[in-house]
Amino acid sequence: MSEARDGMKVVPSRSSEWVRPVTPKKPASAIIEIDGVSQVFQTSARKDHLALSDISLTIEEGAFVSILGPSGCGKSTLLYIVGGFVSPTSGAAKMKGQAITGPGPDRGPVFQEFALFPWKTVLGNVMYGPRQQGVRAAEAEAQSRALIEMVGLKGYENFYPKELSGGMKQRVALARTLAYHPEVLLMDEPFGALDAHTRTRLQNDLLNIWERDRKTVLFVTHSVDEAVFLSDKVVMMSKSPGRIREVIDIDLPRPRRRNELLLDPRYQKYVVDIERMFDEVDETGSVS
Amino acid sequence: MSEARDGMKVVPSRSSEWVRPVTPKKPASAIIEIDGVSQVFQTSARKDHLALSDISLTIEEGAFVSILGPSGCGKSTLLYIVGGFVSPTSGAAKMKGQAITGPGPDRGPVFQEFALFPWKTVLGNVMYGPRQQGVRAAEAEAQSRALIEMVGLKGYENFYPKELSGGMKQRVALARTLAYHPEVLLMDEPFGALDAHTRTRLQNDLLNIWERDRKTVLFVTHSVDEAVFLSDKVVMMSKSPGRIREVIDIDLPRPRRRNELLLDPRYQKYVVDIERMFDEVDETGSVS
Amino acid sequence: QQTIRVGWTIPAEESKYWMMRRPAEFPDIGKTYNIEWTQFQGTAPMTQALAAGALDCATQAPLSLANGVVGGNLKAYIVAQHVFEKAGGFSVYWAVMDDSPIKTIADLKGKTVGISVIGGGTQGPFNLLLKQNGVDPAKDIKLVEVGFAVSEDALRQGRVDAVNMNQPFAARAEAKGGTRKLFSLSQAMPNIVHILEACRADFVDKNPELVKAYVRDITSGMKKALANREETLKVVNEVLKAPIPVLETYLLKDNDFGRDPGAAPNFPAIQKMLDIYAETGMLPKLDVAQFKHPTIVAPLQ
Amino acid sequence: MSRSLSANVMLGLAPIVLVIALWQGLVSFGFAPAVLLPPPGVVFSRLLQQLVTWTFQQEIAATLIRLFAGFAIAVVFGVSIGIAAAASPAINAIVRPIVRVLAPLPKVALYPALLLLLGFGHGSKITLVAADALFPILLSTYYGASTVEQKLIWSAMAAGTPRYEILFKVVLPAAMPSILTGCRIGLVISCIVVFLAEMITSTDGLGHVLVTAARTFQAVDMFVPLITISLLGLILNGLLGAVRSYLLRGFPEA
Amino acid sequence: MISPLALARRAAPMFACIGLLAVWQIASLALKNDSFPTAIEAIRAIPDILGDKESLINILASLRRMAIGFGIAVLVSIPLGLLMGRSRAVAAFFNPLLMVIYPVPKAALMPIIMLWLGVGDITKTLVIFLGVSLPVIYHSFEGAKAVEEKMLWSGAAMGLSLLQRLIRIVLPAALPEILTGCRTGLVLALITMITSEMIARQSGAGNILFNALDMGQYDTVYAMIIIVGAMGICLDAIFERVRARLVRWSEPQFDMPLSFS
Ligand SMILES: Nc1ncnc2c1ncn2[C@@H]1O[C@H](COP(=O)(O)OP(=O)(O)OP(=O)(O)O)[C@@H](O)[C@H]1O
Ligand SMILES: Nc1ncnc2c1ncn2[C@@H]1O[C@H](COP(=O)(O)OP(=O)(O)OP(=O)(O)O)[C@@H](O)[C@H]1O
Ligand SMILES: [Mg+2]
Ligand SMILES: [Mg+2]
Repeated sequence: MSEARDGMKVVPSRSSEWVRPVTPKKPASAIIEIDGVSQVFQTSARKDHLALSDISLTIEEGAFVSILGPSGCGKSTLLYIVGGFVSPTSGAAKMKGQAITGPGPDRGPVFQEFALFPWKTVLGNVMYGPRQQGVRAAEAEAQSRALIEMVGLKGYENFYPKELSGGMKQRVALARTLAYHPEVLLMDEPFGALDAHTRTRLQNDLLNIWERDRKTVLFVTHSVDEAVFLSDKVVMMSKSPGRIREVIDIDLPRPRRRNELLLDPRYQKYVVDIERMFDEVDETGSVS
Repeated sequence: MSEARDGMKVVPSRSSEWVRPVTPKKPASAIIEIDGVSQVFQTSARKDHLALSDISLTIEEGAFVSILGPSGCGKSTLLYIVGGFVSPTSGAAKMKGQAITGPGPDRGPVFQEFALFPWKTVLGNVMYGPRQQGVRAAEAEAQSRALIEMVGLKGYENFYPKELSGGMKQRVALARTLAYHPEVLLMDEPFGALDAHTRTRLQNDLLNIWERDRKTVLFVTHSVDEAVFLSDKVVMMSKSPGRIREVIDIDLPRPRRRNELLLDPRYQKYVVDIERMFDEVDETGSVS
Repeated sequence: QQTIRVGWTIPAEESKYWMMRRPAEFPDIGKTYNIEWTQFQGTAPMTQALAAGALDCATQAPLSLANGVVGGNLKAYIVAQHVFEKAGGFSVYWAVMDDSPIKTIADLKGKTVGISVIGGGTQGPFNLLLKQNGVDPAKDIKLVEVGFAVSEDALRQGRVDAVNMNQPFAARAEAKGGTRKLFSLSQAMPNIVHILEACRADFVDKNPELVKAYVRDITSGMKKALANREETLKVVNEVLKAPIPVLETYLLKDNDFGRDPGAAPNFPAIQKMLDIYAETGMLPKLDVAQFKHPTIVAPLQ
Repeated sequence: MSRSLSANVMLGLAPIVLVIALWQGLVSFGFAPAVLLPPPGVVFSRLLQQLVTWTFQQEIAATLIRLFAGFAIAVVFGVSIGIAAAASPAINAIVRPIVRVLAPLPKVALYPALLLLLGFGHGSKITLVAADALFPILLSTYYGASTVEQKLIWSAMAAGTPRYEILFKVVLPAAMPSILTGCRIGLVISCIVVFLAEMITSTDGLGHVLVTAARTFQAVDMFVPLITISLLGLILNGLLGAVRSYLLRGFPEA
Repeated sequence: MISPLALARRAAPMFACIGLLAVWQIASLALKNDSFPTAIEAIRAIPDILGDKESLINILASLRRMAIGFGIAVLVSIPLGLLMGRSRAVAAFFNPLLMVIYPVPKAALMPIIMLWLGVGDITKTLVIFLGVSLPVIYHSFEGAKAVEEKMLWSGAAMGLSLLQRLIRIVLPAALPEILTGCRTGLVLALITMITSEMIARQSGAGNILFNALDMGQYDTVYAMIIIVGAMGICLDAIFERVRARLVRWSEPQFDMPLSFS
C-alpha cells in the first residue's frame, strides 16, 4: 500500500521549525496505536453511557485511514481520544510509542462543529496556527492567503465567522488546521457541509497535500464513496456501543484520479461491499 | 408532474386545529411565490455584500423542490426569507398570496445548525411544537416518541443536546419540525451530518410523510443524487451573488423506489446533467 | 515638622473649623506643625479610629470616649471642650406636635420615640428623666433611631410621636411652628457637655510640645470664633455648607449651645455625666481624673 | 463523584481555615489588639452560644426576612425589565437611559427619604435592598437576553409560539446562565445592604446587633453578627449554586 | 437625513430623563416633605456645587480613587475569574472564600481596616476595589466556564500552552460576558465611590453628599445625586462605545424579531 507513495519525491515542508524530526522513516511503522480503548459518558438520563467499547486500531505512518459508521457510533469520540482532548475511560492511545496525554501540534483536528474563533476574521483564524508556531507574520499571512484561496474563499479574508455560510465556515476550519502542518490530521467530516463540486475539489487538494507532505490522516466520513476514493484503509464501526466491525484495506493504485476510478470495477466493488456491510451493521446495532 | 400525487388518497392530517383551510385545492396552485428578492448584508469587511440577487421562484402546493448550489451561494438565506425570519432587502415573498411578514407554524424550518433548545431533552425538544399547538401532553408525547423512534433515537429521549453526536442532533432537529406538521417544510441540508445508511432511511421516511400529508417541501441539499431522487423540481443556483441559474423539472414516476431508480437511465441522465451544470456554475461564479 | 492626625465632625466645633479654614490666622499651623484632617460621621467611629491608632486627636462625646476606655483599652486625655449646655441657652429637647395628646413625660408610655443614636450620649440623661417619671425606657416605649436631620420630618409625618431636636434643625422647626418642646436634657442635668477634644495618651506623652501647640491653637480658635461672629458665620458656612441666613438664626446666639471662652473642659460636669451613665447602666463607674493631663489642657496660651 | 465532591469541599475549606489561622496569628503576635480583633476561638464559641438563644435567632430572622424580600423583588423586577428591554426596542429606548441614570446612584443617600416614606420597619430596608440588588440582575439579564442565539427564537416562532411567550419559553431559559450570575452578585449585594441599612437605623437585625456592640467596644459581640452574615452568604450561595446546576443541567457549561 | 424613527430613538434618552425628573417633581410635590426636595430645587443647587472650586477638587479626588480602584479590580478580577472558570480546583478553592468575604459589610470592618491602612485613600480605594471586583470576578468566571470546549481544543492542538489558551482563547471568547461584569462593576464603582466616604471622610464627592445629608441640606444631597447620575451616563456611554468595538464579532446578526412596537 505504501509503494506508490514511497516512490514519490518528498517535497520539503514549507516551514522549518515545526517539522517532524528528520530521522529516516521505516516504510510502515505504526504512528498511532489505539489499544483496548473504551469510553463511558455520564449522562443525565442514564448513569453510564458506553460510547466506545474496546477499540483497538493501529495506524501506520503516512496512511490515509477513514472511519465509517452509523451516526452516533463514537467516531468523533475516537478522534477526540487520539487528539488527546479526552482521555479514555479505559485503554490507551499512543502516538509514536508515547502515550497520548494531551493535545499537541503534531495532531491537527478539524472538528465537526468547526469551532472557529468568532472574534477573528477568516484570515485571523487561518493565521492563528502558523503564528503560534512562530512563523513570521508576513510569511504566515502569505501561506494563509494561499490556503484560503485553495478552499475557495478568496475575497472573504476579512469576514467574521458569523458572516459566513455553513460550508464556508467548514472550509475555514479546514484551512486553519492545514495551515500549521500537523503531522497527523484528524478530520471529522470535513466536507460534510459542502456541495458536491467543492467537495470533489477539496478532496483532490487534500490528496495532493497528503501525497506531497506524507501526512497521516484519520478521516471520519459518512460517504462510502469518499472513504474508498481517499483511503488506504477503511475502518467500519458498529453502533452503540461503538465497536470496530471491520478494517478493509483499499488496494487501489495511487495517485488516484476520480474519473478513472469511478469506472474501475475494483472501486465499485469496494463501494458496494462496504455499503452492504453498513446495512448489516446498522441492523444489528441498537441502543444498549 | 402532479398527476401521480393527485391520484393518491389524501390522508387527513393528524391534528386538527392548525391544518390549512379545507378549501378545495386546485391541482397546481402556487403556495409560495418569491418575486425579485435580493438580500444585501452589511459585513464588517465590506459595506454591502450582495448575497442574493433578484431571485424569482414559484413553488406549487404539494411540490418537493430542491435547491442546489455551491457553498455560500445564498441557499440558507433564501430559506430564511421564505421562513419569514429575515425580510429581504428588496423584492417580496408570498405564501398563498399573502406577503410573508414573519415566521409561522405553517412553515417549519430545519436549520443547518440544528438550533436545538439546550435546556430541553430530546423528548422536550420534539414535544415543543405540538405542545405549542395545543396538543395535549400525553398525545404530544406519544407522537413525539414515535417520531424519535423514526429518526432512530429510541432510548435517547432523555438525553440533552450536549450529550448527542452531530448526526443525532440533526435528527432531533428534523423530528422537532416534523412534530408540529407544518404545511411547508423548509429544510436546510437536513441529512448533511448523517451516514449514508441513515440518510437513505430518512429520505424514504420523508418521502412517505410527504406523499401521505401532501406537504410542500423546500429542500436545500448538496447532493445531486438526493435532489434528483426526492424532487419534482431542482433549482440550481449560481454563486456570489446568488442567482437562479436553472430550474429543472424532474419527470420521474412516483412513488420512487431507490433500487429501481438507480438503474433508470433517465435518473442517471438528470444526475449527470445537473453535475455538469454545477461545474459550469462554479467556474463562472466568483466573489463580486 | 510634625503632623498630627485629627478627626472632626459637624456641626459644632467652631474653633477647629477656624483652624481648618483660616490657617493663616494661626502662627503655628503649617509652620511648626501640620494637621491632617479627617472628617467622620459621628463620634463613635472616631473613638474606634483613636483606639486603632489611626487618629491622634479627635472630637469626642463623653460617652463614646468612656466606651473606648472601657471596651477599647483606649487611654486618652481630654484637652479641650467644644460645646456644652449653658443655662438659658439651647438644650437638646424632645418635641411633639402641637396637637399631640402627649403633655408630660409619663404620657410617652406606649409611644414611638425617636432618638438620634440609640446608646448614644443623649440616652443617659434621657433614660434618667424617663425613669424619674415612671417610664421604663426599655419596656414602656418603642425607641427608634432618627438622625437629627430628619427629626422634624419624622415627627410631622407621624412616624414618631416624639423626637429629639438639635441645632440647627431645632431653629428651623421652630421657625415653621406646629411643634412644641416636651422636655429637654437640661431637666436632667443643667450643664451637659456635648463634645470635647480628646487626644491619645501615648501620643501626648510622646509629643507633648506638638499637642501643646495644637491645644493652644484650639484655645485661640475658640477665642476668634467668639470674637468675630461675622467671620465665624462664614467659616461655618464653608464647612457645613449651611446657608448663612439659617446659621444667622442661632449660631453663637442665646438659643445656641454654650462655649467656654478658653475651651476649658468642665471636668466636674463630665464626671456628673459619667455618673448618670453609670446610674442608667450604660457604663461602669469611671473617674474623670484619668482623662486629665496635668499641663496640657485648654486654655493654653 | 462523591469523592471529588468531598475533595472540592476540602479545597474550599482550606483558604477559609487559612484566613482563620491568619486571624489567630494576627491576634497572637499582637498585630491587632484584642479589643479590635478578638481571637477567632472566642468569637466562634460566642457565636455558638448566641445561636441557640431566642433573641439572637429573632435578629437573624429579621435580617433574613429583609434580605429575602428585597432580593426576591430585585430578581422579579430585574429579570422582567431586563428581558423586556432586550426584546422590545421601544422599551429599550425608555429603560436604557433610566437605568443609566439610576443604576450608579448611591441608594444609601435615599435611605432617609425611604425611612420617612415607609417607616422604620421592614419596608424601608427591603426597598433599599431591592434598589441596590436590582441593577446587577437587570444588567446581566439584559445582556444575556440580547445575545440569545437567533435561531433558537426562530425555531420557537416557527413552531407557533406567540411573540410574548417567546420571552418565557426561549429568551428566559436561554439567558438563564447570565441571569443566575446576576442573581449571585445581587445576592451578595443584598447581604451587604441589608446589614448597612440595619446599621444606619434599626431596632433589630444583625446590623443593629453589630452597631450596638461596636459603640460600646464589645469586640466579640461585634464579630458574631459579622461571622453570621458571612456564613449566611456562604449558605445562600450554596443554595444558589444548587439551583444553578439544576436549572442549567442541559447547558454545556453545567 | 435622519428618519423620524431614528430621531425619536436618539431623543428617547432625553425624554426618559425629563420624564424621570417630572415624576420626581410630582412625587416630591405630593409628598411635601423637607427631606425630599423637588427636582427643580435640586437642579438649582447644582451650579453652587460645580461652581465651587473646592467641591470640584473634591469630586475629582473621588473620581481618581474610583479610577484606581476600578483599574486594579479589573486587572486582578479578570484573571482570577477566568482561572476559576477553567479550573474546577481553582473554583473550588476560591469560591467559598469569596462567598465568605464579600457579604461582610466593609463599613463594619472599618475599625480594623483603619488599624492597618489608616483612614486615607488606601482604605477607600480598597472598598471600591471590593465593590468592583465582585461582578467582574463572577461574570469572568461564568464566561470562562461557557467557552466552547472545542475552541480550546483547537488552540491546544496548535500548541498553545495552558496560559496562552487562557489569554488568547478564553479571554476573547468570554469577553462579552466579562464586559457585562465590567459594566456592573462600573455602576458599583460609582456607588462605592460615594459610600466609601460615608464614615471616614476626607475630600470627595461622598463627603459633600453625606455632609449635606447630616446637615439636612437636602437640595445639595439631591443635586449630588444628579451629578453622580450624570457621571454614570457619561461613563456608561464611553463604556458602551468601547464594548461595541471590542465585541462587534459577537453581536447578534439579525435584529431580534420580537419587537412589540
Ligand atoms: N458529552 C457527552 N455526554 C454523554 N454522552 C455523549 C457525549 N458525547 C457523546 N456522547 C454519546 O456518545 C456516543 C458517540 O458520540 P459521537 O459524537 O462520538 O458519535 P459520532 O460517531 O461522531 O456520530 P455522528 O456521526 O453523528 O457525528 C453517542 O451515543 C452520544 O450520545
Ligand atoms: N449575517 C451575515 N452577514 C454578512 N454576510 C452573510 C451573513 N449571512 C450570510 N452571509 C453571506 O451570504 C452569503 C450566502 O450565505 P448562505 O448561508 O445563504 O449560503 P448557503 O448557500 O447556505 O451556503 P452553504 O451551502 O455553505 O450553507 C455568503 O456569502 C455569506 O458570506
Ligand atoms: Mg461525530
Ligand atoms: Mg447554508
